[in-house]
Amino acid sequence: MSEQPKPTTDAEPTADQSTDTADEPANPLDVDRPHETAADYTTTELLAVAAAHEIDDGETAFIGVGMSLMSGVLAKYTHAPNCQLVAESGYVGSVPPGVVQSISDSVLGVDALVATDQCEIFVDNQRGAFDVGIIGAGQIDSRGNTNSTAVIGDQTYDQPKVRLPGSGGSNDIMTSCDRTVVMMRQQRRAFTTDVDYVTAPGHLEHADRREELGFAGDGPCAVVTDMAVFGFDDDGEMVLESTHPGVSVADVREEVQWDLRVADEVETTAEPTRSEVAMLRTIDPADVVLRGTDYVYEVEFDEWTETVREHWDELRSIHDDSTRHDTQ
Amino acid sequence: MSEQPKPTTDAEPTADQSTDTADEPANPLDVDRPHETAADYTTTELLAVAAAHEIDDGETAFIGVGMSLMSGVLAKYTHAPNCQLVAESGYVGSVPPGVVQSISDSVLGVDALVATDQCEIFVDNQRGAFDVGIIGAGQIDSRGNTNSTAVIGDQTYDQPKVRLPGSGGSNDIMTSCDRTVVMMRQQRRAFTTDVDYVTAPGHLEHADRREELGFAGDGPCAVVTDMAVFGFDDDGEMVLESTHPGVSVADVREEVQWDLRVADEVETTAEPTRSEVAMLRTIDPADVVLRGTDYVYEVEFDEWTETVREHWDELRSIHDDSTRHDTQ
Amino acid sequence: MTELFTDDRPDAPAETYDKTTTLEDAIADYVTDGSSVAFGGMGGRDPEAAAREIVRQEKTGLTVLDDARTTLLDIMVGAGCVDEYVGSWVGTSLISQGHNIRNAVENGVPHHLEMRDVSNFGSSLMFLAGAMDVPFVPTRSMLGTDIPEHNDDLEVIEDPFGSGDPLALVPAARPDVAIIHVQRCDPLGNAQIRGNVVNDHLKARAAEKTIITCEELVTTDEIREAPELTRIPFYTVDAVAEVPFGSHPWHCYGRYYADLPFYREYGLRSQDREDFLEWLEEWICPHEEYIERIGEDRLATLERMEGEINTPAPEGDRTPPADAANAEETHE
Amino acid sequence: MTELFTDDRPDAPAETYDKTTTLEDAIADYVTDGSSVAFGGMGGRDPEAAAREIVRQEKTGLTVLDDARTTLLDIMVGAGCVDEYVGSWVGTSLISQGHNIRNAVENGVPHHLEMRDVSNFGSSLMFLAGAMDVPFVPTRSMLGTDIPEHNDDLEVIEDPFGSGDPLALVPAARPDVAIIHVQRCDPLGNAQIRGNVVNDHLKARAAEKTIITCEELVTTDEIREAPELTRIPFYTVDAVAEVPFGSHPWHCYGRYYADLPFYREYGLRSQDREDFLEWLEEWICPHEEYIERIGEDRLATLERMEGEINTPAPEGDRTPPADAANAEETHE
Repeated sequence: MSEQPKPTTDAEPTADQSTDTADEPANPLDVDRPHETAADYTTTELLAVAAAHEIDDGETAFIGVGMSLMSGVLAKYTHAPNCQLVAESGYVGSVPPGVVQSISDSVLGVDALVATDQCEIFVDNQRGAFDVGIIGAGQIDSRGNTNSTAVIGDQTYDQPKVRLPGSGGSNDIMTSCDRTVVMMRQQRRAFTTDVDYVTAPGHLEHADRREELGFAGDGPCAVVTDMAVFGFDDDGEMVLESTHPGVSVADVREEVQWDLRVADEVETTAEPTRSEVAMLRTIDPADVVLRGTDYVYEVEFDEWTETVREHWDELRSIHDDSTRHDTQ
Repeated sequence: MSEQPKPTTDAEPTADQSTDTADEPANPLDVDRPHETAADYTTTELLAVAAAHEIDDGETAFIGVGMSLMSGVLAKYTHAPNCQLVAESGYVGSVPPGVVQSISDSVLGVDALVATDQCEIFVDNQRGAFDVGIIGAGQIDSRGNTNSTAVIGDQTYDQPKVRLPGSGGSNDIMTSCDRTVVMMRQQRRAFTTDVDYVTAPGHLEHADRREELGFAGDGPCAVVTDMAVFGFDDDGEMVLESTHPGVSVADVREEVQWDLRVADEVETTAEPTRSEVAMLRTIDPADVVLRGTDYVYEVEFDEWTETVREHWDELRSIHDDSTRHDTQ
Repeated sequence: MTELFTDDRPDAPAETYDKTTTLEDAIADYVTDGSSVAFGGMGGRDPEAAAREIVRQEKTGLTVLDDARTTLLDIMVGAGCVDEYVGSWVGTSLISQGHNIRNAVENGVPHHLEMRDVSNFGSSLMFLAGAMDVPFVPTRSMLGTDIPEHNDDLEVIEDPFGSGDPLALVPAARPDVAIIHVQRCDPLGNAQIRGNVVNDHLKARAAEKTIITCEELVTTDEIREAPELTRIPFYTVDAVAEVPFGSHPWHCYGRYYADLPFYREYGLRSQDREDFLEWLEEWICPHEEYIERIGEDRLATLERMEGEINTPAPEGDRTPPADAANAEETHE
Repeated sequence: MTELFTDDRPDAPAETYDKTTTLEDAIADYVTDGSSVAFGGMGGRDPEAAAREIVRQEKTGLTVLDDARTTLLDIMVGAGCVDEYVGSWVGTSLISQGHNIRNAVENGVPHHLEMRDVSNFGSSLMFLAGAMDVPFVPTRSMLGTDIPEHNDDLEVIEDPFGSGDPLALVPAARPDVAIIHVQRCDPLGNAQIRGNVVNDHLKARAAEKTIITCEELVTTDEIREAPELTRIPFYTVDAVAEVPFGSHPWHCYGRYYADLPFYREYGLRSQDREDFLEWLEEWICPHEEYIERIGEDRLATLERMEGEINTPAPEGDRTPPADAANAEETHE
């Protein structure tokens, strides 16, 4: 106590703001001609990029494993450096240096702002604290109601045709996040007139139903697939908004059971840039998510661990660069 | 990982067990003839000692501020070295080196096993996790129902004769602790046929009422005053069990409004030992609790701080001695 | 308590990332006449400086929607800021009663204070329900007593699952503002608490707006070094003010011990209305001035006292191993 | 779920203070045929070794009363230990489905597995209600969907406070046993968790008996150095077993990274019943043997990997200041 407390106005610490702005996306991997369309990209990569674009800078994004996490991390390393990731297992604000294997993957703990419990995360979620959630699903209907529990077919819930993993956090996210993005494969059997089991609430029976139920969240705002991006109109009905390059509206209709509403002007989904694709491949060095699941079986433990560590190093060094500004 | 994990059976750490046993109380201050009755002690000190004796070794004791805390700390430093103190503000298992000023006194954080929130402490309390609680009260009736909210008299709850502090944790403790000890001054106006407001539930209207309400705790087991110690019979009625030296049963009856039940053999409350009194005075160096409230006004800040620190040092060195066994 | 349901649920995180402000501005911006306010701490880590600033700015008609409250409530009541208190316990210290509170409740001086009692667990649960945005949370506390008799906000129902047990339903509290004092916070509003948390993590969540006052403003990177201590995350925080010694005369765990003589003097002088008004005159001033008047030496002594009993591991001591091989030592 | 009310509420703390035992004895003593069991972690800090020990001891008729479960449930289901699962999500990893779970639910192999679904928040709340010893906690999650339609334990009521809002009441879960793996624990049962906590603090409280397995058994004095990390206190714990690498092949934050190739191999081999039975034959053995078979080098690599990304401040680094004057530095 050899000096007086500092006046509160000349505090040194500054907020966690990257110098990058949303207008001018970062190019952390120093890719040549970063904003040009990538020459080679997979449909899965296009899907991940399209979903990432649903996260705005500065938002809290409730993400899960797999594609959802990939999109969140991609957003953070590109156009939304100030978004904060939320994981239901108890981490907020982390900077994962790669793809996660599970919802408690310790990669999700890296540089976290908060390490807490699941109940607290969902308490906050129920209150409407989070801006955007990203979930997956096995089936979806025209109102964005999703099924991740069971494809029952002509059987029963107790002994269904296909038992799916279950809600996980998808019900809670769709109930309470301000808006929710659903990522799916575009398949006729999945885009169904009547889901076998409603796991997560979309726009339900009618447009006011969510409000009647007292939900904090506005429900699904977008569905991103490997063929197209959909929004929802004021009635809560799904509307085709853009198709991916090379995909026609008719192609999409083919994979939807109901009479699909289509926007007046259907756009072509923006293609991934060189920078985005490079970043995705750095996030998923073992190709766990992006390009199938075989690689990890083909290599020995030692090669796996070396690959993962190399890519971690690369992503960690980007993060160190981008946060250097707030610690000087 | 240069060696194999240790077999789980030869673990080195040992439990937090003092070498002192409950049968042979400790004499941590090295008082001469520790087990002899103290030559000089105040009624308040007798009260604190009598309450401390209600805590058995190895128990979890839910304690508050003032006399309740004094008794808990005394028990821990004397006959119950393995009892663990619980404070509603969020500390468990601490070893306070002195009297506390408030329920979040950082003295309650000293060497705590757990630092958590109040909700979690009361969640555990409601489940019945704690053995004994110690509370105070402004009024009590023959069934141990207490009032700490308002002496209403012929006025109203909104504008009572005397506004008391309120429940604090006393309602929750009396509802859910396995058993509860009430510490009070023995005064006719306080030991009343009809409390003005039931703040904490004693044995209520009839003996089965607590069970009907689904309470985890058995309610009040003892009332310790500056004149006597009371228990409760199977009907849930208060019974005089012992009077303090020099106090007659008639003296106690004088200070109770109802027709007091009296045990077949009323004992004389055990007098404090030299060791216990010495310990109490070390715990409360500024005489905040034990002998009035004036001392602190009579001394300068500097003398207060020196006194407090001296006594902290003394108690801390005792604790260091007694825990040395489990850290070797 | 505040209305159970509101359409104005907490908004998306503020557009601006830097929430730092001054104590004066935070109180001026968020506490308006008639607001309901919850304060953090409980005779330790209380936002005393913030409460004195509320008095200094002469706010009126406040509802204090809270748990156990000590000096800060007594001062505000005596100064005429508060019309209603919903909570579990009032007093000023170990022995001293809340003289201003008694005077207001019993005698209507300076004006009547309406009281609505809950138990301490009741307090926790009203904030838990508020944080969860559900109308209530059930408990067994308060059953069989007069607490629900005199607090119309509490409902007693029979267990709808058919056990036959009664349950007390504690309604959600959604105060307009929560003011929480913590050891460390970053400009985003990530507030870290050492030692006990009391109900602070719930109050920040239940409130419409949350002001954090902190002993020390730290960088976001320092927060990342001990994420387990971030009990109040940035997305529940609206303003951050660095207010060293913001809990004086109470304790701040790991930072400074309570100034017992100071608040015992308050207990003495608050017994008489004239004496109390003089105390107000003497001590209600900008916090910088207050701290200066308490004096460097005295504050240093309180820091030294706390340092003797509680020396928590430094929050920021996440020394990275010199090389990865150090990780192997974990099990050696 | 287990009955909502029991008269056998948790007992007073065990008479003995040292709760250390072996993994074998802990499972033998507390998990009996027909028990309901909750496991800690969630694809990270899972008590995998304990689950394998349950399989090794050939327990049957278990109800897994839980949240999202990965490999440990799939193994137990494939081995025939489990009759019922109440929880929110099943799978084995990022991509691999729970093949044994699907086989049991869809085809009754090795026998039918009954499923009762809740959402993840529903899981948290069923343990919160159990920890609180109240019949239920209300939520807005699961409303408007088929989850309550197919889970009779959930009730939907109208808000008794008159808002008109429906609420889903999640009934209390009180599993017979909770098994939680943590980084550090003392012999009394004070369990400290670094990184995320998932629902572990609630499961330990909701359960009748709690077994802690830990990476490292530490002294009680070491626990006192970071009391904020004690998410599971001694009075909710019945047995403590030191089980290094007890979460392999999953992560243990701050200790070791997940062994992806190992559990991806599990995902492959569990697709076929014969292959799975061979996997059981190969890997169900005492934990010491399992660890030896995984190999020192491989485990050391996983430790090194984790050390590269997460290096939390040492729990025990409560270095006391050389002298009290150091406390003054706090604000310099």
